[in-house]
Amino acid sequence: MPFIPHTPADIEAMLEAIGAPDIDALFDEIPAELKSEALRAIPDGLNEMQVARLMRERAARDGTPLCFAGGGAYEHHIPAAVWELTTRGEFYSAYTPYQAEASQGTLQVIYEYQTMMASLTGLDVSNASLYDGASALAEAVLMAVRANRKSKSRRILMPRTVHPAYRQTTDTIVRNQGISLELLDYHRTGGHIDPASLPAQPGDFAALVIPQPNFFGVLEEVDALTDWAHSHGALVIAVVNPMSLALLSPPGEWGQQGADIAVGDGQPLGIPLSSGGPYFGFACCKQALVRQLPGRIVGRTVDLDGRPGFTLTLQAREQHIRRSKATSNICTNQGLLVTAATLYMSLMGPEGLARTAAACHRNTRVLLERLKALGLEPLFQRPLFHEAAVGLPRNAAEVVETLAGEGIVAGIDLAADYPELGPALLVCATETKTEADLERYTHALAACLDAEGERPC
Amino acid sequence: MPFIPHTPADIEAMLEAIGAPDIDALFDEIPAELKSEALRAIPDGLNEMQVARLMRERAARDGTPLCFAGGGAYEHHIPAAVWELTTRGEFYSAYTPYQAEASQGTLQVIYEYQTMMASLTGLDVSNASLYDGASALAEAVLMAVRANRKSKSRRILMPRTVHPAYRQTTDTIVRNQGISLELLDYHRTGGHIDPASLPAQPGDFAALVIPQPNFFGVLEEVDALTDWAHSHGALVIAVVNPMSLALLSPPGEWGQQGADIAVGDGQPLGIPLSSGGPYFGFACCKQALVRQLPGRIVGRTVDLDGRPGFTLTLQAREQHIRRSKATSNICTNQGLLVTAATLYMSLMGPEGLARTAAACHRNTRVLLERLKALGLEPLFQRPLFHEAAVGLPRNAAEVVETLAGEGIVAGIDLAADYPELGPALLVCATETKTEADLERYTHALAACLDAEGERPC
Amino acid sequence: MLIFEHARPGRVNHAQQPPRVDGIDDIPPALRRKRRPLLPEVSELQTVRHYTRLSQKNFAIDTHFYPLGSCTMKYNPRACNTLAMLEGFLARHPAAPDALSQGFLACMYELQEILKDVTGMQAVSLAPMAGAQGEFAGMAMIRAYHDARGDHGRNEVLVPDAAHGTNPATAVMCGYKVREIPTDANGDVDLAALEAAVGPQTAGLMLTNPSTLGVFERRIQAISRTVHEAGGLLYYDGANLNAILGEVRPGDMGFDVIHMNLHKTFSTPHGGGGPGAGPVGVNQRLVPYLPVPRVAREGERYRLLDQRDCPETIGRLSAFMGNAGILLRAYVYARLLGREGMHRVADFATLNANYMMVELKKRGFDLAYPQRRATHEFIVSLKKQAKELGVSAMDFAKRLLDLGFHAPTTYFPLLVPECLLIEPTETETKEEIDAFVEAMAQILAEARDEPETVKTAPHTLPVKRLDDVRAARQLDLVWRPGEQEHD
Amino acid sequence: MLIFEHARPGRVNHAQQPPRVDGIDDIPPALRRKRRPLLPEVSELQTVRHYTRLSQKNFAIDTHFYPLGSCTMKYNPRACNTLAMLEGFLARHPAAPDALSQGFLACMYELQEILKDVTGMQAVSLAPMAGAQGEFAGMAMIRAYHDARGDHGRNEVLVPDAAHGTNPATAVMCGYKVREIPTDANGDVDLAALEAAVGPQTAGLMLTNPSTLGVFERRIQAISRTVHEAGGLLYYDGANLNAILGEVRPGDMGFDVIHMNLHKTFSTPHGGGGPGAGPVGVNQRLVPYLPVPRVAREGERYRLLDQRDCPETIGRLSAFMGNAGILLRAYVYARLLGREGMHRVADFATLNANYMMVELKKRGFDLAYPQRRATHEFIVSLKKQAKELGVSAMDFAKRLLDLGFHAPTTYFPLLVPECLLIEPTETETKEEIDAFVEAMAQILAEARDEPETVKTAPHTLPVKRLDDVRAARQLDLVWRPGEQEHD
Ligand SMILES: Cc1ncc(COP(=O)(O)O)c(C=O)c1O
Ligand SMILES: Cc1ncc(COP(=O)(O)O)c(C=O)c1O
Repeated sequence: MPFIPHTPADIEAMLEAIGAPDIDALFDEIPAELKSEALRAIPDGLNEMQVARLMRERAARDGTPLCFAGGGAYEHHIPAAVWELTTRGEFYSAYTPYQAEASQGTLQVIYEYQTMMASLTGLDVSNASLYDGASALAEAVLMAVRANRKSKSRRILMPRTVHPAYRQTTDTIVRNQGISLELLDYHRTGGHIDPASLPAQPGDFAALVIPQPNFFGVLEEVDALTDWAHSHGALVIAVVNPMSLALLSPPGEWGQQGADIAVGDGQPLGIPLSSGGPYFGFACCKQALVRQLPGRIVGRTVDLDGRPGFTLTLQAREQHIRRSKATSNICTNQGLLVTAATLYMSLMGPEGLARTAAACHRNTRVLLERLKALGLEPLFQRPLFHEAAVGLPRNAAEVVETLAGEGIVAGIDLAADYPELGPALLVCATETKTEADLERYTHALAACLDAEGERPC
Repeated sequence: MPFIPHTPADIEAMLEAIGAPDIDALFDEIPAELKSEALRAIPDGLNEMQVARLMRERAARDGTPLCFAGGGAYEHHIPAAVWELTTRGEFYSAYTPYQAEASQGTLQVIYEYQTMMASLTGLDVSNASLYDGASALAEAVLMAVRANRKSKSRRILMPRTVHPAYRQTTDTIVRNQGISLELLDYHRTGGHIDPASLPAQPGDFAALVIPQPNFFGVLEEVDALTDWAHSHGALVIAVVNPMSLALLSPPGEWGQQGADIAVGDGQPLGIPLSSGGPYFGFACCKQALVRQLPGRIVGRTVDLDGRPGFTLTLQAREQHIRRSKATSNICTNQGLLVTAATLYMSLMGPEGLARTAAACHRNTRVLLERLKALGLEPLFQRPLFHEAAVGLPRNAAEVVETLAGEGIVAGIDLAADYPELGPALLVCATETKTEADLERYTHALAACLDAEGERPC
Repeated sequence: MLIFEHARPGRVNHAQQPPRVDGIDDIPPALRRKRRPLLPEVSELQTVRHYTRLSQKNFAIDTHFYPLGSCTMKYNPRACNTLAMLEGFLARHPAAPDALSQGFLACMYELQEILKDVTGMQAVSLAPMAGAQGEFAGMAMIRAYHDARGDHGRNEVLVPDAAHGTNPATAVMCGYKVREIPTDANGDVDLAALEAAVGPQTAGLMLTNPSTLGVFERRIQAISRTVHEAGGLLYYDGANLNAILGEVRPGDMGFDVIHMNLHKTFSTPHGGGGPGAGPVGVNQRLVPYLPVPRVAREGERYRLLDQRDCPETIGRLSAFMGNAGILLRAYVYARLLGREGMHRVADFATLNANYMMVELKKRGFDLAYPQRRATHEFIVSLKKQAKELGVSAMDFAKRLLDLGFHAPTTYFPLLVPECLLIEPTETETKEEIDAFVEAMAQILAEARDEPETVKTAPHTLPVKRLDDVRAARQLDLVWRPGEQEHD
Repeated sequence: MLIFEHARPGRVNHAQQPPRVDGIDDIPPALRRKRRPLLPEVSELQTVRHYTRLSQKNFAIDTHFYPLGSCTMKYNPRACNTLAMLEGFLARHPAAPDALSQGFLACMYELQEILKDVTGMQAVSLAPMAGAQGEFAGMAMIRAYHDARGDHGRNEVLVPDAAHGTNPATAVMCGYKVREIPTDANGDVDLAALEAAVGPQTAGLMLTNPSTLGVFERRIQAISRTVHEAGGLLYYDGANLNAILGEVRPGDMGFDVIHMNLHKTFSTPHGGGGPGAGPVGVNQRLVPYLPVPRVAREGERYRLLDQRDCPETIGRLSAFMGNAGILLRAYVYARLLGREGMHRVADFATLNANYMMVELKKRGFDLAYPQRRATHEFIVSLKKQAKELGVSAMDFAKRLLDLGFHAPTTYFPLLVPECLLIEPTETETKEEIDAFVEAMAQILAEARDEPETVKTAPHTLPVKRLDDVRAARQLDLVWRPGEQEHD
């Protein structure tokens, strides 16, 4: 009975106090015919030593490959202090800070996080997290539809340069409310949404989504796009990589009026790759929209003695108060990751974040130079942040498989989502990559491509 | 300037307050000719990302081999909670609890540790740790020489079944005070000190050291040895493996009067192998000897309001008070490891410790059966705890080297310390070993021995 | 003091700085940031000290008994954390090729199998990232099911009035109207009202059993029949699964779809608000609609299934595969418990709750459903105390903090006035429960003898009672430089 | 409450139990244990909760400014811990063959080289496990040196009266008599007294420079000459190396042997009392005597040297190779700092100390050596306050705890009455120092206006001032079952 502290004497005393002959009797309100038999598919319990052995073997099986994949999940250096502190029991095993007086630690962390994120995005307010970047985009779309007072439209303009999985997730979540995502195609050599290509008469729509950088790593013309949307009575939803914001113009300053909502995935801020989660979605917006923002929000207030303290606020937006009229059904969010990100941002500071972003940018440019030397050209010509789509002379899936055999994650195969591009890989070199890593990658890639014809790469 | 928080403005303001033109001026009392030039052998600083990469590569180079070596350092399962809690900043980065009121956490941990160790050894009191088992033995010898009021001898009887490195360490530490270690040879087929072989007229000696289990893993006749020593006016110093005490008679109960002092290495109690350290030495003794005990001791007392609290006590034994008359020069001890061990014992409880010890015992017996099937016989016939010396048909060093190539630590070569035994390995299989592990080991060993003659193992 | 107030311009934490590189010249100036973001300029020591000290201001399972009803605050085994954070798991990119993913995928596949067994369902998807997202996935599948059958008129979801707020909120997110079903005096669903409510417009019923009233819905078979006969499906909110793990299986009760809160029943950490994991299980008819990705086993290999493999799926719920690291923790927990361990969870959670319930009753507390067994939780109503002594459930809750206990859930479920929803969980000792009962009795005495002590509690925490009204009226959601320093 | 008081007979933490095996029947009953040891029978949650809460009762660098003179309580970088605890390092058995040890040995070899460079010595052994053991190794080497030369009459070691207690204690452990050398009014060694004391009986002088008085011994060259001319050797107690790291090298000052406290200067953790690491460096003539093991590099391979390689070694100091995991932490720290970082340690430690010293002086505190520069630490004497206000250095120390600062070292060195030895270290900010100075000034005011507040401090900690006398008189060193429970 792991984790159950009862001694035989305890059980006896407790049953006697209850007046029940045995524990089974406590379930006597359950119809007998429903009682389950022994579970079958569940193996016998193991002790911690045995489970540790098993998990170590499994973790070792997957190894620690040299990773050149990005696509929404980026390998960054994470200072040791981030997770040594984040996993402290007081953060790790606390619940949602509903009892504010007993949760000032978590609450202050969130308030500080809100401040950092608002500043990073150039917007007025931030919530305390959503699940991930993709679902945050879905929430932003719902929010925009609710908030746009000029338009009653349920149409959203969605560039194809937005992460495909973000688009799919958004569609899953919003379509049941009759909201439609209308795709905008990208410029074939720019890899961006060409403002010149936007329709002069787009019709009524609630919001335009603008990714920066976009899925291809390419930088969008955010100012022009923002102004265009606003001029048509639509709101602007920015989908941004928070790391890039150390270098790039923040959504709140896009165009004449700034984006209205900014969302994205906080993973680059101190969260390990970890097979895709837990990460966290962030959501910031202009002050005017705060009552439409989904998720928890922490506010600063005072206690009975007038001393400052922190508490959850604007709870009337939330499901536990507003039920069917809430801004979202979200309840549990990604609190612990917010703690990690707050620690990360605090350890890096503005200078560290800017340098990291610049190092990613540079490493990717150096990588692209090296790939060019192999005859592999980036598909798009416009400036990029730290990722690029590169054309291949052969099936990308095979290349990925071959390099996996050498302990390299070669990048992301674009075939399924962008077949029109031909064989292509999305590659990324963050600040963690050394010259030797780039060398190892290009060497392995060259060998694989040379072997063409002889064996399936 | 890693870890230095000063801004240029800070430096300026501070120098101004001091009235110094620059930082160099603060060193103006140092004769100019002594000022050092730039350090040469020290490489440029790296950031944490770079050092982390380097260390991960180095750690990976040494791998995580399958380990059958013991000899004073044993691989045991360590519950995850032990080190997740031990490395909490409040334990990890605290100093010695000189300010008791601000150190009740550490002090209470030590008091609990003292209680556990005293009970485990069957003695009255425990100190708060010494460096390791070997140096603890040296301290016990010094203590016995000081404490033995019947004998003024500086002779110590030291069985050859005591760990060779313990004997060497003790010799290093005690010989400058004119204390001599007189070796007692072991029974060639028993692997123990045969009580019948002890001299009837041993002459005056301050103490007899009794290892249990001894270096060969063999169990000594502790009762007879203890009584023999006491009957000759000598004290008895037990050197014990604390894990074995879950099964074996505690030193305080040996013979008619019990051992006087018990020391050993606490490593089996939740401390990782970690190349040999940090571990911790423990030292327990009878109440009558407490003022001769070296190292820190925590006592329970009360505060101004009469509430219980903990504090360092009997400090008059220690160097910072008694200086040249102290019981030892020890100051910094192995506090953090004591925290880990206390957590370990608390998580295992008496049942867990007993089961672990029994599992070690059994695994080693199973291993010996398997080795017998290969024709490899244990060198000694007497009962053992979880370790055994096994004869080999060929040079043990070569066997060790070959198995290293397969990621196996084959055991400890006994050639240097016990040449009279011929080629022999000291092997150990703790509770961490599965049937498959034993199989892998015997298989590799068989292959290596079969290959005899063809290549150097 | 805020981390920003520790900052000084120009202070740099050098150990974390990558070397400065040039070469952002290819980014057009118009796209570049002009002013630095307001991140703190502090040293590493300042960061470590600030957040270590902040952490100490929290209650947590690792420091306090935390009998928060509906939340299942049980011990989060440390091994689950250590083992989920092994380098091989942390380093795995979500798009890593299968050859570099077999260790991770094996864990996920086996977790799916374990969850199928404990719920009695046919298939499981691990995709949802918390209970509410699991609810969404479940209701979206119900909708997909009706749609696929051309049964388009079903636009209403039934929800008992005792339900958690996420239930109605979810139904609305799925485009449904919500109709509340009342609870009868014994805490069961009002069956007559349910019968009256169902009809061709009914898409389904969302139910948690045991309900949030801390009692087992005895007529679940009748409810199931009623809804199914009307053509609706039955959704199981698995937040209370801890009460029945290994005892009864939702699949056997007639539910078509269920979500689980792994951060409750499978003891993954709450982390001060999250992350969680909300896998969904379904019976045969809903399998095609399960959210992707799912993990399939093909011979000796595991691989992820996506939209191409499951064309009828409701789709993705996240960019990758949900809260993978949390799923790993739940997997470790499940392996530690094993078959027998699972059976015992509900046994001892129920024993603790029933024991505490009778002990509180002995001390003069009123139970919301005194005739009923407690499940893993139960409700005390302080209506009488509020009326007679002017001391509210909130006052009790705050005073408990002073006495070293986290408060139970207050004012939920909404239908019981001045309620405390109390869930001790199976990992707490009898001594801890006894101490809590003593504390409750002490507060009751204080409420009589010195009510101000209770009404102005807490007194021993880092702050006194906070002004929530001011927080909402004078919104202060981000710090701005130049604001006055405070403690 | 003690962990034992949480225990109940028969409570078992199942996740940590190996399966029960039989088969200890081959162990004769007489050798077996009869009664179980008094280990607590508690659950994992109880353990975690108990020790988490206990930890919160500590001050630590991670929570408080800790200006403990002579102890160098600076920030312990978290990376040093994380990286020393990598699986490959933790799993390495001390007897692992060379082929499975090259990663670890490379770190150790490079650490030896780094320490040689910062000390200006010819060779280094990493074996000693703390400062005091380093001192022992050093004095044993001095003895071995004289012995090897047949110079057997040297039975006396000179130690300044300001020295740390370990110095005389060590000399005695090495079989020497100790002769104290007085300090002059400026805090320097009394040179005339030294000259009078040296002779053919002098084995050596143990010195720390800067001394524990917080000043640099200016006439170190004269001292060195005096001792060496008398045939003695010079021992450097490296506990204060932080003051001069990269500024002056002990080897250049004329020292023959030195120990370093890596848990001070190289920022490995103090862990509530240890572990430390006390490597020794020597100049050419002492190299043969260095303790084993040492790490040698042979071509591309590293290996450990033992007695067989170093026949004149003083021997082993531990069963294996000292506190290896601490040495790894120091290595990580050294690589993070690098050459420039080393130079800056002393600069900023000295800046902080001098700044704090002048600020305290401005607030009316008396410095022990007002004419001198502070090194990385300095001494305030509260003799005047003790006399005039009846408030002792201990009272100041305890009151500082209330104000959120760990106390400085009190009553050491012994020759300065009512002293506080204050060492801010380089990792603290100006703001923190300013706040400490404010607190000192506040206490000074309190000592005048409300001395009882100071004399009965602390008031805000888990316990009030403890009765040390009772602790020593009514020894209570282990808990026994049946004792009364307490808080
Ligand atoms: C009964 C019930 N249903 C649903 C939920 C929502 O789950 P989550 O918070 O994981 O989204 C909760 C969580 O508090 C709950 O208690
Ligand atoms: C000046 C001085 N010398 C020696 C020592 C002893 O070092 P350790 O505690 O590491 O044995 C200390 C430690 O406090 C010290 O301050």
